[in-house]
Amino acid sequence: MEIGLNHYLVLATILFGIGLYGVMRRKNLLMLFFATEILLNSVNIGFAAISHYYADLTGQMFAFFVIAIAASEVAVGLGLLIVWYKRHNSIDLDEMSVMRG
Amino acid sequence: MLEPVNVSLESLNLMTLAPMLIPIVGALLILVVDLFKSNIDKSLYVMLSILFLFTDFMALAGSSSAFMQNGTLLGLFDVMLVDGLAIVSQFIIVVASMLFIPLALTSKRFHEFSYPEFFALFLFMIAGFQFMVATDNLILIFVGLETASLSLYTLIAMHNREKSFEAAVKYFTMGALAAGFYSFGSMIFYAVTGSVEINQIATVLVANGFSDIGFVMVGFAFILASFAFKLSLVPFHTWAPDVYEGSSAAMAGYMSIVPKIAAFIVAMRFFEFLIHSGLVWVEAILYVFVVVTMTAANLWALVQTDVKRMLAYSSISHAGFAMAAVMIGTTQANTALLLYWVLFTFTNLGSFSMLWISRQKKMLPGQNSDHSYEKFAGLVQSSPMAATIMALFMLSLAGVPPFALFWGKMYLISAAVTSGYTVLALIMALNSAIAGYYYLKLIVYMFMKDPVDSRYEKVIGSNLSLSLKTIIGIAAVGTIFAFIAVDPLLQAIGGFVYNSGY
Amino acid sequence: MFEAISFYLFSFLVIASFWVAVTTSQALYALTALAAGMILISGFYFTLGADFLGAIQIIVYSGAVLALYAFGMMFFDTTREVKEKKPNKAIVTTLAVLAAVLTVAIVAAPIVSQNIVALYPSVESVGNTQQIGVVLFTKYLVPFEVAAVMLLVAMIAGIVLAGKKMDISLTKLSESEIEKQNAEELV
Amino acid sequence: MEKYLYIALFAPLVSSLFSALFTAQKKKQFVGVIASLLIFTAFASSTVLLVHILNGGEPIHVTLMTWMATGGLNIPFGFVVDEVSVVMMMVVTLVSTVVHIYSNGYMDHDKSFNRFFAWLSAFVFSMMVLVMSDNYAGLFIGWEGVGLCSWGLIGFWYNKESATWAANEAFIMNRIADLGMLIGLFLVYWNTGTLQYEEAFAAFPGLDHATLVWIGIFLFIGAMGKSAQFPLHTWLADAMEGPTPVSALIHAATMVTAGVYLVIRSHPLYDLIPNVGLFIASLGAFVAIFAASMALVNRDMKRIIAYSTLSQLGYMFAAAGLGAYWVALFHLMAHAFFKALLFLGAGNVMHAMHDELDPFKMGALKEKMKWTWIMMTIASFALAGVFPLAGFYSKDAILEVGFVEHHYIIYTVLLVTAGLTAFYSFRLVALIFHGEDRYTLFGIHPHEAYKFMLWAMSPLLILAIIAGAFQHTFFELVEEALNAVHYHIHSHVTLWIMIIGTQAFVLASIFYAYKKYARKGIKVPDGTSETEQSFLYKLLYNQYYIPYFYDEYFVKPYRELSSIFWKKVDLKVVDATVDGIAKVLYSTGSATRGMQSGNLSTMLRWMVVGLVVLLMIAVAVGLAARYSAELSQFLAGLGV
Repeated sequence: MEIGLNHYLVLATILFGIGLYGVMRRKNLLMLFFATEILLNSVNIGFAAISHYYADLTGQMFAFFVIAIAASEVAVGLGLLIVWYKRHNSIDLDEMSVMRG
Repeated sequence: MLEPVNVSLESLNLMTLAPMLIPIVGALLILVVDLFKSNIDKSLYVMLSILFLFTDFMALAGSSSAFMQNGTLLGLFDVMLVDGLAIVSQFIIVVASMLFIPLALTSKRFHEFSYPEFFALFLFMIAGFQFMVATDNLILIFVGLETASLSLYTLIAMHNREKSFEAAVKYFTMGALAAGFYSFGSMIFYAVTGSVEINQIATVLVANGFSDIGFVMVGFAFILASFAFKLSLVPFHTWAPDVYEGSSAAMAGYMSIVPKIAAFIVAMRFFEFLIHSGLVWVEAILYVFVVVTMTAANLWALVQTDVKRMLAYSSISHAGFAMAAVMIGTTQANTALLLYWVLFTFTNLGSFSMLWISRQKKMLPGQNSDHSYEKFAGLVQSSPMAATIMALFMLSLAGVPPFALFWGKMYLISAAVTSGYTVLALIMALNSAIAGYYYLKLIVYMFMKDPVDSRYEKVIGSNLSLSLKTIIGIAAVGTIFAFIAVDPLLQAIGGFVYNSGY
Repeated sequence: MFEAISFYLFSFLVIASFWVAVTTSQALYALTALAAGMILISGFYFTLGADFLGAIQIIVYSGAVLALYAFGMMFFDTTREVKEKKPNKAIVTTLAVLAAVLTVAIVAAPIVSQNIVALYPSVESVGNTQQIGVVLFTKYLVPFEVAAVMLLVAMIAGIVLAGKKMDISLTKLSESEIEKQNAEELV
Repeated sequence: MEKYLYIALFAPLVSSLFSALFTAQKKKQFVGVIASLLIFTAFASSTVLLVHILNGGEPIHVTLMTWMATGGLNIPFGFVVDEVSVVMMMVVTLVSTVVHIYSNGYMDHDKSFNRFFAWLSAFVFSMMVLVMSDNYAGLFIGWEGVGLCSWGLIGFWYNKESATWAANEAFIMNRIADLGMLIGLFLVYWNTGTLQYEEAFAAFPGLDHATLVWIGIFLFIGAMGKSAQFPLHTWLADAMEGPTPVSALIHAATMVTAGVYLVIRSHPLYDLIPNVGLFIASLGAFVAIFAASMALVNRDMKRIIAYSTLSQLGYMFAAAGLGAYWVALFHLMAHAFFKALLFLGAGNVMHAMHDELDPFKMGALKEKMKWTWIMMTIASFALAGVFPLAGFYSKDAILEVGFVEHHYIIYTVLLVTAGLTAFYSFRLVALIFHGEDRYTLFGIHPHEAYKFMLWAMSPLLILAIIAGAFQHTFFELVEEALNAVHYHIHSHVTLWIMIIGTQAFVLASIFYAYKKYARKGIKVPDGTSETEQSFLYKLLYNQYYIPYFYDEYFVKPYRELSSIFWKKVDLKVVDATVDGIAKVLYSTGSATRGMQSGNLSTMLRWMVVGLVVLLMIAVAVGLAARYSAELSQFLAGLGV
């Protein structure tokens, strides 16, 4: 059985779906951020696979930059969480709805 | 073995990079200055920022004259793309930034302005936006977008109040989701075309006659979702009101202008070849987005009790209005969008600055939001000048002639009519009429109600300083005398847009 | 055959570990599962011939990002079980499944386009890392430099937000209180 | 000559800006004086221009600058002084000069004296832009400008709840109508590619009839809003909350006639669509009698005059709708003079009576306010159309138009309205100035207005008397521009019968009004009636119950009808519709704002919802495209 590009794309989509599920379901902000990492990783699998099957390096480049972006997002996200936690002693997003309407 | 790479320096067109490098250098300089001597007054950093932005402006003027002579320029292995759209949008970004940064010179001290990092991040953010508009490489767009967004989240949080953290976290989380959408969409397009450059994608897709229409539509769905988030189109808009409320008025005003124009340019580059290739569904989807965004945001704005939230919803509605131009996609419509945004910049600069001058450090007991309508009740009695100027901006937002936004609306609607979108033009006109109602509501509060609470009288204008007065003056002059500038502006923008083939 | 086995094995493992990462109520389990998933993903990269990417995946993700998260978890003290108010599960599941199924419905079909030309073709005889190096420092030089700026921004942001400076809000203090604050700082 | 055009146009702007400088300060007398002088300058320049045009000079056409000129949209900022606009300029500048001078006295004690002049002059400027523009875009800008200024002036006393409400009502109702007008302008632009009057008019005959009808209808919707035609008329009466000089300037002489001006300006359009014209005329006639009927029973001095304005606007539309544009313009001019005079007189009375508006609480003021009495009486005669005053010529011309064009129903309605007009005008005059004084009960000591205010009013008085004599000159002036024709009734006998009959009818109405209301013993109606018991007394007192009979079978049903019109049609139907629309919009907003719950989880879920919806469409399109062959085969198999 030959593994083709579509197999990888389906895998990427399934992982993306898991990430979406996590993003919508998680109330703990830290664990919500885990889910966003899954989103980006699933895309990277897709890029690497396309890059392989087309014998083109651009996909690997994109994946490379996605990793860099994910790393920067972690830094900023954790920074925000730390400030929030210092004030509220909680990182539950249900406690974060002062503004509405 | 790999061939050694030989690149001649001329073929790189290093000049295309100059406008972005200037703010980066500026930001680094600010950080270095802070290293050597801390506790310098913020006015120095403001002046440094303006200086670098002005240099940036001059560099842009240089590249615009180069564009006039040679047409679109590619640089650095064809990653940089300096066409008319890039130049006009960068002008808007830089000028808007120059006008907004002096708002830091308030008479009261706020947390963010006490730190030089604020100004460094501000300049980095501008560079990020500039990269975003001056390329058609999806990778560079992504990196530029993230540079700008990460700075923006931090700038919002640095205001250092409960609400600003809430706003920053919300914006950040939703932004991370949108980044996921964007990368997935790019992946799909890469899978179909083997390229991550918009013009390549377009060429390949047109060459094979959109044979993978399913893939294209799915990719379009993801990319649209991510830009709909940036442009705050319904239902991806939910961050906007909260983030506007949570950040300082100056920042909120800035957010209503600059990130959106950058996103509009990318949307224009990306969606127009799809529309022009005759994908009816793309057009239909955008049509629905435009109409729903304009109308729903208007209805929500009607029921707001806080002026800043009202303005947030109003700018969502304005974004929907401008998005119509992207959907129509003719040269006239694209010109109209840029013109609209220039005029919108002045009006929104004014209206948010007016909120900014009445900013309190702490809310008074019993006060629920920073800029409630009650705060402005009977403003005409305590300071008729402020009330008149605020009313002026509201009238401009409502599109009452001859103030600035009237011309933008008029030109955009006429672009819709000439392209045969009569129903859309009608909906746009109808929405302007609804919008008039909530802008009028503020005017009614200011001119026709009695002051609700005498404490508010001292608050309004408490944040005023000479530089803020100057900015508001510039905004007011821009709003009133727009009618003189509209025609030359239109000629210039139209030339840029037409010559870059949009 | 080997390729198929490794693909299905890795797929199963990655999906399982990410599933654990988004469903478990133990933050520590979630973190461990996430780390496992990340490392397993690098397996795909190696089979796909993207060696450099695989290495980066392990170093940056598992090394840097997850270490950051681990520090975060210690700071937030979420190593114990986390109570989360459960949202309406049906909606969440439906939405996620719908999004995945709809996308799968399209991407499962083969791509019919014929004229896909590799713009930066990989060469068999040269190592992956070398090739990456060449492309990265020619074509993607500008994005690379901008990524550097982005990381600098992230660093500044992290320092500003997590540093001591944000403990007191000058935004909320009155002018006289700020003066007092400054005086104390000097002492 | 261009110099005078610029002076006429920009002197009011200068005046407004000058006054605006002092808005924040206490009353400064010189602000009013300088504003009045500047407006007078505009008036003088207009006069020079009028003389120029009268002497057969060419229309003056200037293009100040170009606002927009790309992509097929060309909006020059041009102005024209031709036969039509010069008449409007004269009316606007003359009345506003008078009103400015008058306001110096009227607003004497108001703390916002300076602000008043800023708004008032801004209004004059907008009105000048409206009438002098040589294209629809400029007209629309002036149109919005006058709307804005009128909003500021109606709500001038913003501390009064009712004034604020009235200002907003006027503004919103006008915005609704403006939307119609905007659509009309877009249709014009779309179909002719220009907004210049001359070019558009040249292009109209080439368009198909349905398009022209739509353009005509939408433009007229705009006119209906500004000129307060049914069903958008309610704001005008409520707008009387503003200061009285404002009512005289805006709600009698200038702004409300902008709608008529629009129809006259667009006459090449309406000439092509006589059906729409007939509709306009019928609506005008209906409004004329409808408004007059409401004026009959009202007990608010300013509202009575406002209803009368409405009724007279109906006359103008009737004439314009029937194609007699010059007659409409002539009546517009004449009406401006005597109605402004009437309003200013009412202002004097209000001042004297400390803002009392109920004429039943006045009476016998003619001894105290002789000049006001004379002026208002003459204005009322002019309004009623008594020979040889201004109103006689203009109103008679309208009646003749109806007769000559064989629209006898319109003619009859307008004739009856003429009688009603005479009645309510003199009911008002009689109640205010005649009979015995009823004001001392309320502790009021009236006094005549300042001398200079009366002097200021005198030009209007003179014009109200003599304007009719210029009918012929006027005809010659606009003959060419408006394709004017004389409306001659061929039989002299019919003509004389008509004129004398009308005059007799009007005079009888006046006489009846005097008889009924100028007598002594009129009580302030208070709802309780103490009738004597004796049958004979009752019979005599009630004049053999004939009045009772009339009252019961004519007046009372009539009054009922009027009040039904006012209460049911006006308040219920029209207001409720406006309120209803607002309410629906508002409640949709509140109902859906739950989307913004402020919870991050919900917000993220909304984003995914958006994505899923997009994906659904994408997948549907993708699958349909992929299986299009199978699909069409399947459908073919089904026999589709």
